[in-house]
Amino acid sequence: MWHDRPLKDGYDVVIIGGGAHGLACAHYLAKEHGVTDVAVLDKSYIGSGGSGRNTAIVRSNYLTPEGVRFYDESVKLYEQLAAELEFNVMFSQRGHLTLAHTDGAVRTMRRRAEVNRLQGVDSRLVFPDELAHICPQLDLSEHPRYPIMAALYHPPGGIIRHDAVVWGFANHADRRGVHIHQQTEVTGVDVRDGKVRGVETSRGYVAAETVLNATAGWGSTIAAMAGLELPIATAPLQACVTEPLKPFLDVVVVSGSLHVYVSQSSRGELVMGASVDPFGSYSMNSSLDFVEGLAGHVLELFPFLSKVRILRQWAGLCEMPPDFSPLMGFTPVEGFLLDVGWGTYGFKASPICGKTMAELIATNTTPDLIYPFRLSRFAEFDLVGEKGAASVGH
Amino acid sequence: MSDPTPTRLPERPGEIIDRTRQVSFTFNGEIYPAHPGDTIASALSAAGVRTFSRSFKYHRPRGLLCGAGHCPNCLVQVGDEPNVRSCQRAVEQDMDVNPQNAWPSLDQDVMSLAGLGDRFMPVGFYYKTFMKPSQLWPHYEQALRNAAGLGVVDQGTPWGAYDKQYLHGDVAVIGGGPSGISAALEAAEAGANVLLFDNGPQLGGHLRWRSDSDDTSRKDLLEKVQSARIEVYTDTDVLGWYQDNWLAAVRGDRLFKARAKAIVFATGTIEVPTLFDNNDLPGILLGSAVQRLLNLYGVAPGRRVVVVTANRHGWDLAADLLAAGVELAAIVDERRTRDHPASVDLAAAGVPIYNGSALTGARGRKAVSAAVISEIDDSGNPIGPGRVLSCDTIALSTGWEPALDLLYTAGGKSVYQENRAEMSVDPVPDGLYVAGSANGADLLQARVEDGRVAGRLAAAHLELTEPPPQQELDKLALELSKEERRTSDRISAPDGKKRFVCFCEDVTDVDVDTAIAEGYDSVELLKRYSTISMGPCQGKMCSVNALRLCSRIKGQSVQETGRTTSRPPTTPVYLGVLAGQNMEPVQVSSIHDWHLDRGASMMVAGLWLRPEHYGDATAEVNNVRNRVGLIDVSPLGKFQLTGPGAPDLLERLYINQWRNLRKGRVRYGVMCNDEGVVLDDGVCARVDDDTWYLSTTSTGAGTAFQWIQWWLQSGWGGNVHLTDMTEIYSAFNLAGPHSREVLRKLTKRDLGNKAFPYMRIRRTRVAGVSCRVWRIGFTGELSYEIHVPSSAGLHVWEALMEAGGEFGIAPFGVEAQRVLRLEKGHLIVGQDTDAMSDPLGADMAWAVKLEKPDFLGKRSLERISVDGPHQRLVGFEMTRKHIVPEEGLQIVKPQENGKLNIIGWISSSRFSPTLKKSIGLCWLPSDIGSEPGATFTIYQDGRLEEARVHHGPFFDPGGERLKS
Amino acid sequence: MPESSIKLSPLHEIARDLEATFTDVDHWRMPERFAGVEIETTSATTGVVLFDETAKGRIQVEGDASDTVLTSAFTLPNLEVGAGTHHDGTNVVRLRQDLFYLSVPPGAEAETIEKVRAQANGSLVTATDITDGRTAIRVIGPDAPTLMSKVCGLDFSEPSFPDGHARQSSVARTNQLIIRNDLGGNPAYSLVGSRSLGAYLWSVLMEAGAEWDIRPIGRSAHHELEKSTT
Amino acid sequence: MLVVPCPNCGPRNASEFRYAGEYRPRPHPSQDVTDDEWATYLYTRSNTLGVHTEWWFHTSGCGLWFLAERHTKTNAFVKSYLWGAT
Repeated sequence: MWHDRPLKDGYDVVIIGGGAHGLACAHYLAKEHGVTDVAVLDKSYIGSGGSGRNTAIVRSNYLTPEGVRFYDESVKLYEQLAAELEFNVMFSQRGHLTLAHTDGAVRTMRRRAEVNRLQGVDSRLVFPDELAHICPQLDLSEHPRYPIMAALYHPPGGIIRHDAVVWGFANHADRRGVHIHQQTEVTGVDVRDGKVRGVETSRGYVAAETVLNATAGWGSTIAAMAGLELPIATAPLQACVTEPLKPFLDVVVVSGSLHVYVSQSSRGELVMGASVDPFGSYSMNSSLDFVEGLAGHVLELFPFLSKVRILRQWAGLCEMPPDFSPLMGFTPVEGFLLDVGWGTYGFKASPICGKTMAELIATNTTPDLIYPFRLSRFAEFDLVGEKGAASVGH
Repeated sequence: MSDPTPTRLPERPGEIIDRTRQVSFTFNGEIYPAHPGDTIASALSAAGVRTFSRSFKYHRPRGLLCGAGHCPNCLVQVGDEPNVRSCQRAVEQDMDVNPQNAWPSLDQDVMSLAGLGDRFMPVGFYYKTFMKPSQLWPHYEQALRNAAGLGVVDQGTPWGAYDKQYLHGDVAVIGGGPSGISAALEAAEAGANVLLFDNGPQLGGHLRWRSDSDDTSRKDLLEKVQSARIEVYTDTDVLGWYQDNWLAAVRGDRLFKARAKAIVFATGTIEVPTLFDNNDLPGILLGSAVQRLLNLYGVAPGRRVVVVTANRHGWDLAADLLAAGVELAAIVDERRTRDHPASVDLAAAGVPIYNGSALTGARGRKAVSAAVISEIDDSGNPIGPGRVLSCDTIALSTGWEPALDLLYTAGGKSVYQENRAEMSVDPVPDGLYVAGSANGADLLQARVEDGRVAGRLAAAHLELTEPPPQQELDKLALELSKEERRTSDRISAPDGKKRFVCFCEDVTDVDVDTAIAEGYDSVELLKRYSTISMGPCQGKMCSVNALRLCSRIKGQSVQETGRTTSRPPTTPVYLGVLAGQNMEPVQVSSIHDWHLDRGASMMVAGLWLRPEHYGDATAEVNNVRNRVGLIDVSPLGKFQLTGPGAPDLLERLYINQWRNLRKGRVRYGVMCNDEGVVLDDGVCARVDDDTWYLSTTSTGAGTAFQWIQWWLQSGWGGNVHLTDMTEIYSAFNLAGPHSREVLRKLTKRDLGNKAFPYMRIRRTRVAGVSCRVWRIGFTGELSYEIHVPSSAGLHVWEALMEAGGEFGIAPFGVEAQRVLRLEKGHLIVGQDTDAMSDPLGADMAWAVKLEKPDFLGKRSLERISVDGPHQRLVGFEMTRKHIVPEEGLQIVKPQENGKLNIIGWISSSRFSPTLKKSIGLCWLPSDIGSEPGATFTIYQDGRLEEARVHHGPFFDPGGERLKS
Repeated sequence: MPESSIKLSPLHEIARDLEATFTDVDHWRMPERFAGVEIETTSATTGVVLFDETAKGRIQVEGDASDTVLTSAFTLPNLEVGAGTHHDGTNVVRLRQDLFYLSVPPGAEAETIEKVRAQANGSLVTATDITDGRTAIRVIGPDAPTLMSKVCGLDFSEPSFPDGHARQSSVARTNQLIIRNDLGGNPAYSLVGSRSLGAYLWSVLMEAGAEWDIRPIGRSAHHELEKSTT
Repeated sequence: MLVVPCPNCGPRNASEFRYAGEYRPRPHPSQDVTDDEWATYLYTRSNTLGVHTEWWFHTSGCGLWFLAERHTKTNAFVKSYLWGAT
């Protein structure tokens, strides 16, 4: 477990954001680079932000080669994270389906299947005859308004106990000397002649030559403290859960055109989500139209769920970049680093983000794996191709 | 089943069952009787059944506890419906009710052995085990999953019929108890339109089953409601408050969505169980549950009852039981004094009264057999030896928690009132008011007065009346503060015995202690780690005790410890109700039925349904190439620009030039955004000096209209109007060598090349109907696109089909059109282009007029044109003619190390029946793409297929057929 | 325009399947009656009915000067946004400062457009015949406001949506112009929207109105109700 | 459900509208705009926590585009107006 430590007046590295990304970075800094004079600051409890609010889906079947390579590394790390952290993160690789309901979506799924295959990621296009075995609960008839035409089947995809990932990284980072400070809000970033010197917090000034902004939803507000504006817009992402049911749904089901996610947790609840809210906001209120729209689309896929009850709905914040890919690494302010812009796909990248950001901090060079996600790509007009898939499918 | 002895009592005043009639239903395979008005729970209780279900983790037997639909203990399966709260579901004839989560049977549940091993399943058990060896984790996981969940989903359940209704009111009152009714009456009195919601079958709240009030007050309030301007919604649960006073409420299969300008929360209270050893045994009920059984259904909770209390409600209950002839083993009150009026009769009846005492444990294996009580010191800790009282029922009436979840989600801040040991909200957001027992009022008169004041304040907020004078508010506040305390905050310190804090998730006080010691010491971390309050009751039964326990263990105040976030819904709600009536819009053309009659196979195209083919797409292609075909392209986006400002607007929106286009002429155009990405393309015609008529792709029509309106309404709109004509014209494309001969039979206009050349538009009367006819051709054949006023669509289409009979006319669908356009090398925006494609790369470089002063995308296209696009969209042919690579396949370049580098992808690909070989479009690096004949390899099913670059149309490159 | 009526409403096949008898109205073939005038008028005055009102001329007039042009073309009172007027078969509704919607008796479209253009004198006013792009379903009866509140989020109570007024909003997730014009003392709302969505909207309204035994009415029943209004 | 104040139709449920992000005026074409400035216009967002100006389109209503000032945490609207009519 992690302990309450005294807040020193300076550290080598300060990580803003005690979620899975920030804690993973602290873990790998200590474990792989021996950098332990590290403080992870969170304004609330660890895992209170995006890490505690996502629908915990893990997959790597993206569109671009650089996207697929990156997320595939993350899945591989997740596969032995339980052993590495001595904490059962309950990574349940039960298969992941992305449904296509239009000919355009089928084309995009095949594009992703082919790119995945060429990157050695197990992911292929399946049609209703095979879908009937993979997920017999789906309504594969012609009856729905948007009949299911095909799906991208990705066996290594699945779900994970997201809080356990946060706690596992926190335990290990703490054990290696990293300081985890909860209820410690960063209120200012001290930048003098182009270099970061430290941060103002609700518990006083903390000096540091390296400050990593690893927040979800608050990337812009923290970056603004360092005088930077970023290419991201914050929007709420909602989810909900049903009453616990005897397990019947094994695979994770995502529908591109209907914008809905469904998976059954290890406790028997159906965990469901959709796309980001229709308008940008920092509010984490739930909305009725979210759960209404979601219910209609879930019943299109599984009509027999009409008497299953929603138990709770919640919301988190996410940041949407123009090319559906994160902002990682160096910024014009020396020492002020980014691991933000994670849209709706941040949690599944936590281990590999921690690992690559730790390497970047320790070696002061950008690892190849995350070079495509550099902030400067926008001014270089070299955006990541994930945008291509987004405009057509989801 | 233990010997069930019926506990139905003789008729009770105010009971809501019809004793003259009898229904029957099955539970756990056995038939049970019931009266109409009985709930499943009341009928089973009347038959002496005590165990309803098995708990989630330890599979312990669970029976009725709250009687109000809050706790998980009475959840049952009713037919195909899981997780039904049997205390809220009325019995229907032949209902098939079954216990949940019990295997092999409710009585003998093997999994309850898990309960014996609780030493092996402490809090966070799952996280600390099953990590190694990781290969075995999937097998452990399967075992854990099989033990998970409560109810069973029946995959044959029909979707069912549900619907929704919007409601609008000035003041919404949530809760139809005495305070809610008086708030509604006061607001209506002031002229407000009032919506009054109550989840009971009738208004009255606990006046219906609590005997502390004479029945006259209930009847009197109900009469006044009838006459007032109040819309009453009973059997209606308010699920949630959402932004801008948007309330969701459910009644049966209907979801109400209500907006109110002010809201009064008269939501009452939730009775809080107290902690003691074995506190989850069947036969342990909350006092309010006993009073409901007694006074609504005429059912005794058992034969020998111990009442445990810390307020007047316990004594009222004892008096009720006494009056109903139920044997009282004892009444145990934490407080030292016993000044309650009922104490005299109880003592007279020989009922043992233990003051200054508390319940420390219950005994029994499958149900309660005895209560263990002991005296307590001033801070509530037991002193001296316990006393065992044999009984079969324990009624707990030691405290209440105001039901404020809705108000918390509405932004109310929770403040713990030490003197009352209950939560309150302070400040309450503007326009929202809380009243009655939810506001801490306990005596009936105080609840009615508090409601009246809240109703007045709500009406005053809407300036319908004056707010109540200050001294009236002060008088009320004083009255409320003098009320006798009704809630004990006593909580026993964890000492190793098993006291259930959370009934849904089987979390004990020992688990809470352990979790806090392991570092999960904030209420939110404690909740996520122990899963306390994450079950079906969402904290109604456990959050108060968890909070008190957490505060006691950490030695801080309840306010410092804080609450976890409240979230909707307040009551679990069907997906079916949330979905409501199925409303998925469908757009169809004016000749939709003709297509269906003709046997067309329809495809989804945005919101439209369009014919994909009529049985044989290849035959349709050949028929267009050799004879004449007709396709319905009605979904095409069609817009009109009017006014002298049109040319300027077009010059700025499109990458190509328009100013010089003469009347009657047509030109192809491409629209980009400022990133230089292709948004849409289409043809545009100048039909008059100041009237332009442009088309867009069908999928892009809606977005194109909004896009153009955006620029037009933000500075580029000088003297020009944009009108959506998409649905005004149905559009039919007559294509093929005989198309002119067919059309000539239906119009007098000269269709020859001199009078009506290619890329022209003419106002033409076809089959007696005035249409706009374009001489354009996506298929590459001589063709006329006829835009017909939609009301005459069928008339003109049928006339064309009839006129074309002698020429072999046949309809063709989207699939044939895709082959025909591909044979001409035409791209489709959205298929061959995506959100990364610019016109320079997408084979439209000829259209990019950088010399124009300004157009959307110019700055980005200038940058791209400096060193040219990295990738280009070009045609390709396969070395092995018959191989057709699926669209989406990747183009790869083998590396020395054998790896395959992805350098491009196939966007369009078909076998061309006209050319007898496969053709397509693909994205390639510019160096390869710019070289006609250059070869590259496509990765298909694990092997590499060679292909060659091809520029320009595959068929009739000179375009003679179009101009024939 | 050839002699035989060739204009069809998008609800034509639905009416045919309901075995309606048809009549001709200025080249439109529209349902004359369904179950019978008696039954249809009774339902309209006791429950709720649907009437296919597609057979009307519809004009959209856009332009900053459109209010002055229209007031002189049709001697109209000054209309607030959302307000409308009725006289001799012409209904004018102001949708925006610069946008009006007119419905005229079937066949009067061209003449109306000419009248408007004649008054434009120099200012840019775009008068467009949108008849063929729209379908109109009139919801009539005492239960009409409640039926509407099942498919549209607007407040249909008297003060917020008085007779003669019009609102553009979402109905069953489609964009509709809702014009309230009571008929025979009964609330009545004309839903004017895209033609391609006509059949969908009709089916949603019929399903939502089932609880009041909703039924379609033909022109003769509609005529009876109109007579009792004046 | 959020209520959006349409300058023409009055307050309506947000489901009737399309949100189109924060207002970022387009650089006038005559300026010689550097790549950095152009990329900033295209991609950078102030993403303000507080009151900012944003675009809305009344899809199911009057078909007007309008600007609105809204607090991005409370979602409270300050005002809304047509372009050019601040």
